[in-house]
Amino acid sequence: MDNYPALIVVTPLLAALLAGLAAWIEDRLSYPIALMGLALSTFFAFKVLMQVIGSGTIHYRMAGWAPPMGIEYTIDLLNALVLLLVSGIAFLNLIASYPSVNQETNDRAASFYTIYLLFVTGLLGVTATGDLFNLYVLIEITSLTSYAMVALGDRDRGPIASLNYVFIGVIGASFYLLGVGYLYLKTGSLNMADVAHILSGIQGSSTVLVGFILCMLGIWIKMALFPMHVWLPNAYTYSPVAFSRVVAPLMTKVMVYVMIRLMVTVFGLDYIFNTLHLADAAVWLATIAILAGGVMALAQKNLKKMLTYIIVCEIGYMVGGAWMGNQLGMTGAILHIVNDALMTFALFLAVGNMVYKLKTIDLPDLKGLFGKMPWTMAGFVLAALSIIGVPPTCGFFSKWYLLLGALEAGAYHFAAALIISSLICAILFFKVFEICFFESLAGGHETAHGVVEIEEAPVSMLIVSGLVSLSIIVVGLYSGTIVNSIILPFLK
Amino acid sequence: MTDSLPYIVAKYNYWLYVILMMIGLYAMIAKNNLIKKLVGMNIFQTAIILFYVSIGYKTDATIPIIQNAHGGHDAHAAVIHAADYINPLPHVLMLTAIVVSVATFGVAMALAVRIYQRYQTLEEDELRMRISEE
Amino acid sequence: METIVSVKPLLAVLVTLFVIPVLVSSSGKPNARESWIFIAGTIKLVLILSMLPVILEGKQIVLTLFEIAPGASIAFRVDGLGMLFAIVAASLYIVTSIYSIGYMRGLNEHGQTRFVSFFALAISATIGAAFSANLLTLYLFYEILSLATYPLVTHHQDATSKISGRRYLIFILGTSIGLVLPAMIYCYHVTGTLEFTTAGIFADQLSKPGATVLLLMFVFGFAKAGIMPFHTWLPAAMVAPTPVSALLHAVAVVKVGVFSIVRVLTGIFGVQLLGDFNLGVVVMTIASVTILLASCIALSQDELKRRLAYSTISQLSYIIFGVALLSPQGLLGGVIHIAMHAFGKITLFFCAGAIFVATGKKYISQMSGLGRRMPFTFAAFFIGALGVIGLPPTGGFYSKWNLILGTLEAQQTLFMLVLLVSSFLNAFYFLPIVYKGFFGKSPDEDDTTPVKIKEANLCCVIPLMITAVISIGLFFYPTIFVNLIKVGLAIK
Amino acid sequence: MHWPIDMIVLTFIIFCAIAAISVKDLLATAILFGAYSFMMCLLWAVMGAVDVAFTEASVGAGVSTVFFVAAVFRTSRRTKD
Amino acid sequence: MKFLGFIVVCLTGALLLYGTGDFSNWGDPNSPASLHLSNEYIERALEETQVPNLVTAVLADYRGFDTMFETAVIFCAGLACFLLLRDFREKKQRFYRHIPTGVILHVKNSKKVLPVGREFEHIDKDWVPSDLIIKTVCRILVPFIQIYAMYVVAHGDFSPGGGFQGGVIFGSSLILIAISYDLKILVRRIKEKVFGIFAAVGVLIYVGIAALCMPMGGNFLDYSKLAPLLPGDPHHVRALGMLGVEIGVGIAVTAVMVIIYINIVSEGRLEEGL
Repeated sequence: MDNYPALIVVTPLLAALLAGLAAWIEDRLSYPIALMGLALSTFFAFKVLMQVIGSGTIHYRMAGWAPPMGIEYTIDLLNALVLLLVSGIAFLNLIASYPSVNQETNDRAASFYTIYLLFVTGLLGVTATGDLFNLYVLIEITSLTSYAMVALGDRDRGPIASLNYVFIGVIGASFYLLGVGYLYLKTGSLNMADVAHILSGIQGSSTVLVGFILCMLGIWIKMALFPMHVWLPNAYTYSPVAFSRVVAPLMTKVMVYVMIRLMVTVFGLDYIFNTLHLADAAVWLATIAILAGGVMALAQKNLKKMLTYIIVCEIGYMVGGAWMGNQLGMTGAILHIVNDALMTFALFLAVGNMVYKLKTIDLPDLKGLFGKMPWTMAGFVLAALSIIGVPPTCGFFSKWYLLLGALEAGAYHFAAALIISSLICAILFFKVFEICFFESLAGGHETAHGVVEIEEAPVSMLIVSGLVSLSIIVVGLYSGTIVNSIILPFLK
Repeated sequence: MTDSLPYIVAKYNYWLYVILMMIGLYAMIAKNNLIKKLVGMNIFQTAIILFYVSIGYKTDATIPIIQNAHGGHDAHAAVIHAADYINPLPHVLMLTAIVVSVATFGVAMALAVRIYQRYQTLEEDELRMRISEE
Repeated sequence: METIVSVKPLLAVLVTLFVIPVLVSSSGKPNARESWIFIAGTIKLVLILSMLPVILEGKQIVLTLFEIAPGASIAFRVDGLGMLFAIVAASLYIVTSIYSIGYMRGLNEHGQTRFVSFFALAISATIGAAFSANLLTLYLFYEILSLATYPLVTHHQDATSKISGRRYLIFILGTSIGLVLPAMIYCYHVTGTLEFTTAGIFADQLSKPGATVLLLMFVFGFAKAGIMPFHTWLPAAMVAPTPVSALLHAVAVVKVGVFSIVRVLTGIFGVQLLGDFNLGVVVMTIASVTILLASCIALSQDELKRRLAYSTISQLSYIIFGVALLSPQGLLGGVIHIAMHAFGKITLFFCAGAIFVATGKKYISQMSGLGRRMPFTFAAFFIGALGVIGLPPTGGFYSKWNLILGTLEAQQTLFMLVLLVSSFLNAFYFLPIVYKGFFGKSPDEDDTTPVKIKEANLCCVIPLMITAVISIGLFFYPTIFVNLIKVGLAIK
Repeated sequence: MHWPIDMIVLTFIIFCAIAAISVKDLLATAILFGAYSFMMCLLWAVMGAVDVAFTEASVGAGVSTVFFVAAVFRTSRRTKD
Repeated sequence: MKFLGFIVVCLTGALLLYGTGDFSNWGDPNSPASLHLSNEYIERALEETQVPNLVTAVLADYRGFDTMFETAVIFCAGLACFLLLRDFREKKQRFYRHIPTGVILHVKNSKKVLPVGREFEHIDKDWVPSDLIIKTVCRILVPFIQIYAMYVVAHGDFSPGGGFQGGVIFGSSLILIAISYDLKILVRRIKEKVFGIFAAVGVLIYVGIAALCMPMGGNFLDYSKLAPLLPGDPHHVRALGMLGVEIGVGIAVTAVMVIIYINIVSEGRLEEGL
């Protein structure tokens, strides 16, 4: 069937509405509906990826109108990959979320699922669309749902974090909208391919330059690149754990995707790197972001908050890679979208399990966790190693490409920042491991018979956590395949 | 002066939108009261809408509703000149943008009420104080 | 060179990996668990030995698993050098397993299942490193080994082991991420390959200063080799249970570090390039400093395991020293010292452990007269000490002899002196222990110790006898190892 | 070209905007904000964007202001800035 | 903060002004924005969709996909306000007024509910006697406002207006009831649940119509494929499709506006408000 591209996005939307409606009849109905919607969406995304690999880019015309007039979905290799990533992670997270949603937002579970699905719809739409303005609308859906979700989390701090997020998020989205306006003024079109075509003739225009800067600023604010990151740590820390598990890996990564999409498809790498001279500045910004993220993470006493700063740091990786101006850097950035999504997801899954059992995740409260929750910790360790960049986890391989790209571009400061951030992450995570590993038995040796009682999270959470952690290794080992069959053909 | 007047006149709408946007942005960054910030946010968004609407404007053209179309199916027999009608596309975009902005506004207001319920204040500095006290 | 494609190297690596779930699931039944370890260890050794004839014929066994990027893949290649190392590690793994049964049960240690599991993981990584076909794969297993050893080092989970573990990680992980990784990426960036080849991978891309810096990054980066000043982790890591110290810190871990440096010197730089830039002397100087300093420090140590640790540090540098001579004799002597030192040093560690199990004594000053109570242990200790000093009738003589010949061959008479002096130092810090053990005043002659001291349990004593015997045997039959090295390094 | 009229409306808009963010009574802010929206909608109507103007009249000047007043009703009316 | 904000604002302003340097003049009919797509829409929309209001044509058909998500955004906002503010806890205290005597009863911490009707009425904490004039005027106005709202929705094809504007107006009429009478009266007349269902159903109508086009053999949102289902002139299929989705938008927007209002004004208790 050739309606798959639309169905990827529409299925979760429909499921969201049905789940919302079903809740009025029977609260318990909404979860299976949500699950089904995301399962279907994942299936469609997988189909589309296969189709794209097999037969090239898919163009899907909404309402049947030809591109510049109507809205078109252009699914190429990059989209398809990110679509599968988004829907897959959202689906897996939903499986793992059932217990924690019941625990955290018990009386509002149905509304939670509805908003969750709308959020995923937004992300999928952002990824699939080939229209600049449609992108804006979908960004707003994701933002609005995240505002609501963040406020739902921590009773005291949630609303404040959320309102801050609203202000900064609106500035970001509005900048993007303005940028699109500038482009529209010069091109008269909104379709990405069409705009790109027209732009290639008017590269010298200051309006295009400002449009470009505005779009980038907007997206950077949305992805929380370093000086514009202030909203992220609080927002992600205080949101309900079932939501932070999906927003942390996906939101920023999808925004990075948008940035790459704008750079590659709309403005063209040639324009960015040969006509403008902003690349150096952007790479420096990314370098600073990496270091600042790492250093700020060191100062945190709450595990979840620490991880959010690591996200800030990882964003620097991707931005730097994309702005490196060579194929290796861009490959690294794209590969890191996938890898970082998986790693962050695995980390937050583990955090979710801990929160489910411990209710708190301030670092001192994690004592003896290796004994109590061995499986959770195993997943956590794997993901952490991947963030540090230990082979054969996937984090190493994207770092590999990023480093190569940095060397090729002569951006030694960026390479140094990558290495330093690896070290910082190592310190960070081993600090956590030490707490979890040593503190339990501080009183002295325990004999082989004194087995620590295991108090693990529910099985569904553990299975998802295990699956994702394993996928970190599998994706790492097959990163050559991903690069050769998806990323390189896309960049050609 | 006589030379620059047409230049100013030709683009004043664009310039004023920049001023409005700066007002809005300033309020969002510098104001202490959350509600004031929200007002700034709205001004900021309307400025962008003004910008888009200005893009769509065409001199000597009328609103984008085709006249004499009520006559029925032979309407398309009459030739439609594009120059007679204002560009409808920015209007469409801005309808969506207005909707988005009112949605955001509603949610933000709800958040403000929640914050007030919890902390009994909407001033940022006082909020910061209350949080650090806890 | 003729190559054969076979999955045997992969199986040899994986067999101890796959046994881990079995070990975990049989955690309640120690006997079943231990027999599984034997089965896995034996299969591993058999697999490795089954490849031996092919290798001795001068062929190589290759297997490419994952292509990460052109020229950088995860691949195995079994050659003489790797085979030598693998045989040593795998055979000693079995012996150590027997020993650790005796040791761990004798001391009633906690967390035995965790211990044996990570032990199995560590040995897998060691074999993987031995069979690596390129620097990337080597780095991968190197890192896995670092991490797998961490829980072993910190097995006691007390404050001391926490500090030691921290030091271990800072040195091992810090150097590998901070020095080796950038150096490796730079190599790949310059040459586009990381494959080990006898001629080296550099054509003429390096200047002399560049090559020196790169070389130093590698030599110091593989901190497991214990080159000063990156050696302090090794004495610290002696807080680990003795089987760990024995196998890992005398054989697997440190030897992987040395092996990596050897690989880099011979396979990445190539003897030719090192000779052209006269870099051998640089490495030799570093190694000589380490040899002498470590020997001197060893003299002042009272704790037996720490003295052994410093001895290890100095002996490891022999190997690097030998390779850095760049002459056939030197290479032969250096590399064969991997095996000779392994058997000698593991005997010593076993003895130290056996003494601790039997008497609870850790300090040399308390050991006078023990030899009469524990004659087998001290006899083995004597043989091990001879091996490490390099006196006949032990294998150690063979390697030291070749090293001295190598210095003559390379006309580095000054460095020959280093060898001689250090041999004297070795004798000074080992032989007194044996002397005091047999002829010193015994503590329980004063009846201060009510319990009569006797030999440790059989599981402890038999392994150390075995290794002592092998150590002597190697003096008479070093042929297999010699042939392997000749095949591996293409020496006539 | 009726730019003088535009100018007057625009000046008024800017006046309303500045006033809305500087008065110390939030209810007054609400009203000024409504006036601002209404002026804006006038401007758009002049520019021929009837649909946008209609929407802004019903949303910006209408419902938004109601929300605003409701929120002020539930929170505080005074502010320091 | 103020100074920093000022600098940021000035930088942004400078950047934007720099960008305007290359703009075409305001109102220039030959600017690129007014030529490329704009002309296509103006010249072809009436013929292709039979809708004279070009904005509606583009909004609901050419870019109908945007509008669908716009509706979803509105739905989100309603849901978000509900989630954030709605408080199902029983209120600690209630006020009643004995109508014949005017005595005000203050019930604290009691589950007991007085029968509200002829004798007693619910009142807010601060009782303000409802003004007869306002009540009467509003009572007269509300139906007209509502009819006008429906007209705006239905006539969106031909004149300014459409589902969104109509929905907002309809919503305001309900809000007017809440303001002029009492929040409780509105909530008693139309249950909160109904608003929730309407919000979802409104969006569902849109998505449903759009999705229906797929089994009918078209792309998503391709109204023209709905011809076999619709009565009347096949040329008008697209216009009818648009009307359908506009109605959906109207319903959703109405419901959401009311949900946001009642939750904000009563802090989510739906008991007392303005």
